[in-house]
Amino acid sequence: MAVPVKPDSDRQCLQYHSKTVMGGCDSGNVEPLLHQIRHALQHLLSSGETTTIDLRGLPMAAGERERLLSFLGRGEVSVRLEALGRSDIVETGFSGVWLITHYDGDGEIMGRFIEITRIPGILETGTADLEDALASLQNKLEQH
Amino acid sequence: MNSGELLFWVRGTGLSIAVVIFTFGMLVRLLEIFMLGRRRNLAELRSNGIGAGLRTLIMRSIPPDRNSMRRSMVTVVAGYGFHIGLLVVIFLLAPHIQLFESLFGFGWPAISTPLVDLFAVVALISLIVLLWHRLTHPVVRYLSTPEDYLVWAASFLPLLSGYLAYHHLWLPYEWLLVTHILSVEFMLILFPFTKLAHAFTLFIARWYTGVIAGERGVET
Amino acid sequence: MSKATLERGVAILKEQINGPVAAYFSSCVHCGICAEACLFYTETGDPAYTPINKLEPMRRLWEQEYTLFGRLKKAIGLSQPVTDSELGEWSERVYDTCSLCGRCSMVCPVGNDISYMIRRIREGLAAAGHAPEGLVAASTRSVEIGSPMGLRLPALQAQARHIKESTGLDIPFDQEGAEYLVLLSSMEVINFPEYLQAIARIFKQAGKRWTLSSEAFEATNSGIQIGVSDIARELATRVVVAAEKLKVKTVISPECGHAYTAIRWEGPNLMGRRFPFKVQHILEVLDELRAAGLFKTEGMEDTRLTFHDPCQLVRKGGVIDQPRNLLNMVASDFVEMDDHGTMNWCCGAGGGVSAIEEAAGIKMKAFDRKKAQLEGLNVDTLVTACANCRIQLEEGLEENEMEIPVVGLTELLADHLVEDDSHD
Amino acid sequence: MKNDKPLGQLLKEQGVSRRGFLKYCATLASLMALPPSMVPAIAEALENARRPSVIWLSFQECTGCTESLTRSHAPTLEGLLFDHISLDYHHTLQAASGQAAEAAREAAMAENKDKYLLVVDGSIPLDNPGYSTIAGISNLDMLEEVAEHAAAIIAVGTCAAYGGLPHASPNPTGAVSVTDIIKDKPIVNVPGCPPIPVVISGVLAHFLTFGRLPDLDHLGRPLAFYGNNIHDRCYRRPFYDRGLFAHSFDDEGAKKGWCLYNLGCKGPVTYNACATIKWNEGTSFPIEAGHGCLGCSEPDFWDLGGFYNALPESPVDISRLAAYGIVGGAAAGVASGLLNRQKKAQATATHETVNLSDLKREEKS
Repeated sequence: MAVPVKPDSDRQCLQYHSKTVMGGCDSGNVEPLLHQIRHALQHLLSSGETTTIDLRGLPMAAGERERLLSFLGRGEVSVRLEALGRSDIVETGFSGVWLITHYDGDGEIMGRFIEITRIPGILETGTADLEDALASLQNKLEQH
Repeated sequence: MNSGELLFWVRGTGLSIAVVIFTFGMLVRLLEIFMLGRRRNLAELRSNGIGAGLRTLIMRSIPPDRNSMRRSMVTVVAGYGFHIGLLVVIFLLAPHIQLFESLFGFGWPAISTPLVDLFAVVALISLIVLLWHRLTHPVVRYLSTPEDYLVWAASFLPLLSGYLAYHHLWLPYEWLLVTHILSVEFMLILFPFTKLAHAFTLFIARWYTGVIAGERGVET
Repeated sequence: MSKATLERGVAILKEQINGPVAAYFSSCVHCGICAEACLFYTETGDPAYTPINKLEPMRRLWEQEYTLFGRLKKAIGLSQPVTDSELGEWSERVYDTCSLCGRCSMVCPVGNDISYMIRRIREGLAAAGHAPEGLVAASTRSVEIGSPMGLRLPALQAQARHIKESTGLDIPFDQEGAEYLVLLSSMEVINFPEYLQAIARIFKQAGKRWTLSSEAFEATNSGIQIGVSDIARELATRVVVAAEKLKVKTVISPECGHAYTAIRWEGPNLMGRRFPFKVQHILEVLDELRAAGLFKTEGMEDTRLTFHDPCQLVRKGGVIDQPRNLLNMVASDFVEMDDHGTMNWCCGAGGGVSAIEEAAGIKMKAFDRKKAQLEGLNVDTLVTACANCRIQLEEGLEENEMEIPVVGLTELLADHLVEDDSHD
Repeated sequence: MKNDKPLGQLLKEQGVSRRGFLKYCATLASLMALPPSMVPAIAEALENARRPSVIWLSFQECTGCTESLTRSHAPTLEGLLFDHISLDYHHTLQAASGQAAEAAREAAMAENKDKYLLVVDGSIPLDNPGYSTIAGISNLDMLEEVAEHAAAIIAVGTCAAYGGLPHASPNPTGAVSVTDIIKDKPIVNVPGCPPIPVVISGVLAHFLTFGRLPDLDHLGRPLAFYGNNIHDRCYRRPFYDRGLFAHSFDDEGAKKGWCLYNLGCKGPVTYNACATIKWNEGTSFPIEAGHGCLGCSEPDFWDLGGFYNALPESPVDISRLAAYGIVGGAAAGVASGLLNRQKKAQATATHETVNLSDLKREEKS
């Protein structure tokens, strides 16, 4: 995953602050976010309801997002979607915590979400697509 | 007038009016006191009174003894809370220091804003206690004039609006900032004409009292 | 013949307002702390007796006459002029319920010397004819007879003869070149003749030459209490003239509070000149003699005793350590009251209050403060150094059925004096 | 130009899959600062939405706003959006010119009467209509004409929203904002110099999705983007709270990335989304680049006391005024003091000695 890292600002921040679990210059948003993820996991287990967190709405200092991602780490599932540009759907080191990154055709990030779910909704095949698929398969078989 | 224009006005024209009235008025008041003067004491003095004057200048900031303090506990504790809180907020909050720096050409280090915030809360609570005391204590209620309540409000408003502005409560920040600066200007304008002037004249009062007593060999 | 009028009172108040007064009025924040230091408030709970409130007419006059903004306020009718009836109403607050004890001046957080101003507002009230009758009468006797209690010289001479007869001690009159001119308060002469005898004995032991003046033996000064500087000056002048005539080195103020203030601190300022002699309180003189080893005592009082500081000596006079030094010579069980020294509570009768008949009731009410102080202390004897305090203390104790004898410190010392006849 | 097919169908025809559409809706929701839980509702609304006609008028402006929008063009989200609106008139972007262009505008107006969106950038001069004209038509006339049958108006950029740079003192052209002229249409202001591109598209997307303008603040700005001030969302805010400030652009504080408040940052009084959305595809924003916020999304930001004066600083020379006050006060104080002394001296001079007899009052009969 090509995440642009800004080592310079990152280093500067780390040098002067060591306040949070992540260690580093921050907006103070990372730790609460991690706790929010923990609560969402609990909620998923107990009620089955999923949670989506939009990372765009959270102010983060340079380097902070990178530290968040490295904290979450990478798990065993990694899916690449090609629809209106690339999308990466990756299960983090914590099962059920997914990181979804949407890119546009130029490879610029359009949106980044953390989803706490058994399987991200966007991966499920929609009913309309199933119907189309059925029709299309039938059509192909009939042509044979 | 939108908030930006109003903010510009209070920071410029408004502040100008307030500062001119404040400096003009305070200087008139101080000169009026100094020019009335005090006749030379012809009695054989026990001391020239200067040491005693300086001592009283400082020592009057604390009650003379435990019993006196106990008798006026509410006023003493809330009085300290208010004055210390107010002084910390005025002189140790970063944006205020910035203002002083732009006025005097020099500044000093600020303390952490959340800490200043705590002092602001202390000052606000103290003021509320003092108002309650003024409304309920027979002596203070008896002494109180409309001016006392006006001055209370003039002291409370800058603190409250500053506190709300910092926490982004109630109104948009810039409106609170406008309210805050306006209320400070209101206070500056009231300053020379009300008991707010005590912030300056109390030093003259303490000095005179200390000197008068010191000449007689009494420590006050 | 001129008469008291509002106009004269206001004119005199204008004279009385000076820099300190202006600074004090500018600084008051109406906090009410001064009330808690005033026994006329603490014992009655009447907020009108709050010390700073006793100055309201003078405050308004200051604002209207001596501040730019006050003049504007007055011009547009925001500030009402001082009226005659207002001054009349304030008379009780300024005279009956203020003993000029100065305790409020000690606690004011902005440092206002409130009693300094009460002394001054009395000038205006007196000139406007609102001084209490009792004080007017005392002043009249002082000026016309020479003593506020109407005591004349023959009575004093009779007492001197009596001392000579009972002790063989000479009471010197009009001795030119004596070191000390001793002043008396008529209260002492009438109620506590032991005082005169005591100093005669002590001076004899100390080998000091002293004298009384037949022209000016009275130390008290009603002019100070009523607040008429012109009368105070006249009374002080008598003492100064006598002292200069007798060429004494030191004038001794007796066991009295305001007499000391009158001659020691106000005298030179009233007369507009320095004195060629020193003025000392008797306790100051005795403490000097003690320090120089000029008189000795024997035996100790073994009863538990405490000392009541006369306000004018501690807060207005700076005589604080001397009585304690002297008491330690003769007392083995000396205890201090909870509030003592510069923070002592007034007996309730100073500043002319004892001369005001209308104040008789409130004066006794004010004594409750002293009573409370004494109750916690369990003492057998109460010592003081002011005849006026002493009378109030005795009356108060009797009224409250407390059997504590009150003695003057000078007499107590004389009781333990080592008398060595070789001085004869 | 007219196209009545719903958006969902149009996208499908272009080969946009269901997943692609969902992704599009998710990013739209994010763009409009709507909670991710709203995505299904957005998807449904968009599927059935029809592309609107847009007429874009540029008055006294610098093209910066259009630049801002096109910098981030196809095939980004903005591109996608503009593919699906019908931009019928934009004299900078359109190929047509002269009479053909004006004809296109009039045609679009006629075809989509009361349904088209009007986007305006630039302020309108009122002093002399000749200051700015298009095809001989004054800006004021053109705005009034096009606005009359617009469904809604989007004032893009601080010039259109609040008068902008042309309105700056002394405002030589008498420039005013759209809201100063048009009073009877829903108007949304998207201020900024220039505005963040995704904010422009976000507002368009909102209109597309919900068929109405988003919720606005007291200055007519969409709350979704202008609801927070820069200061509150700034990553340097912790330094402010700790009292750590840069005092010049090259001091230790500046190097350490401390708060720029003292260097004139207007973040605390500026409402915009720069600190969260950032610029250049989310790369950075002025404060992150080491320069304080100028407050460009606020009315009259250039006239408010200087970009490099810290907020509490007064735009006037208070020290000098204080000196005047002191000098005047000294003069008046001495005068009053002398008057007082004279009054007191007079009272003393006329003092009649108070005798015993004076203590008695003349009894009034």
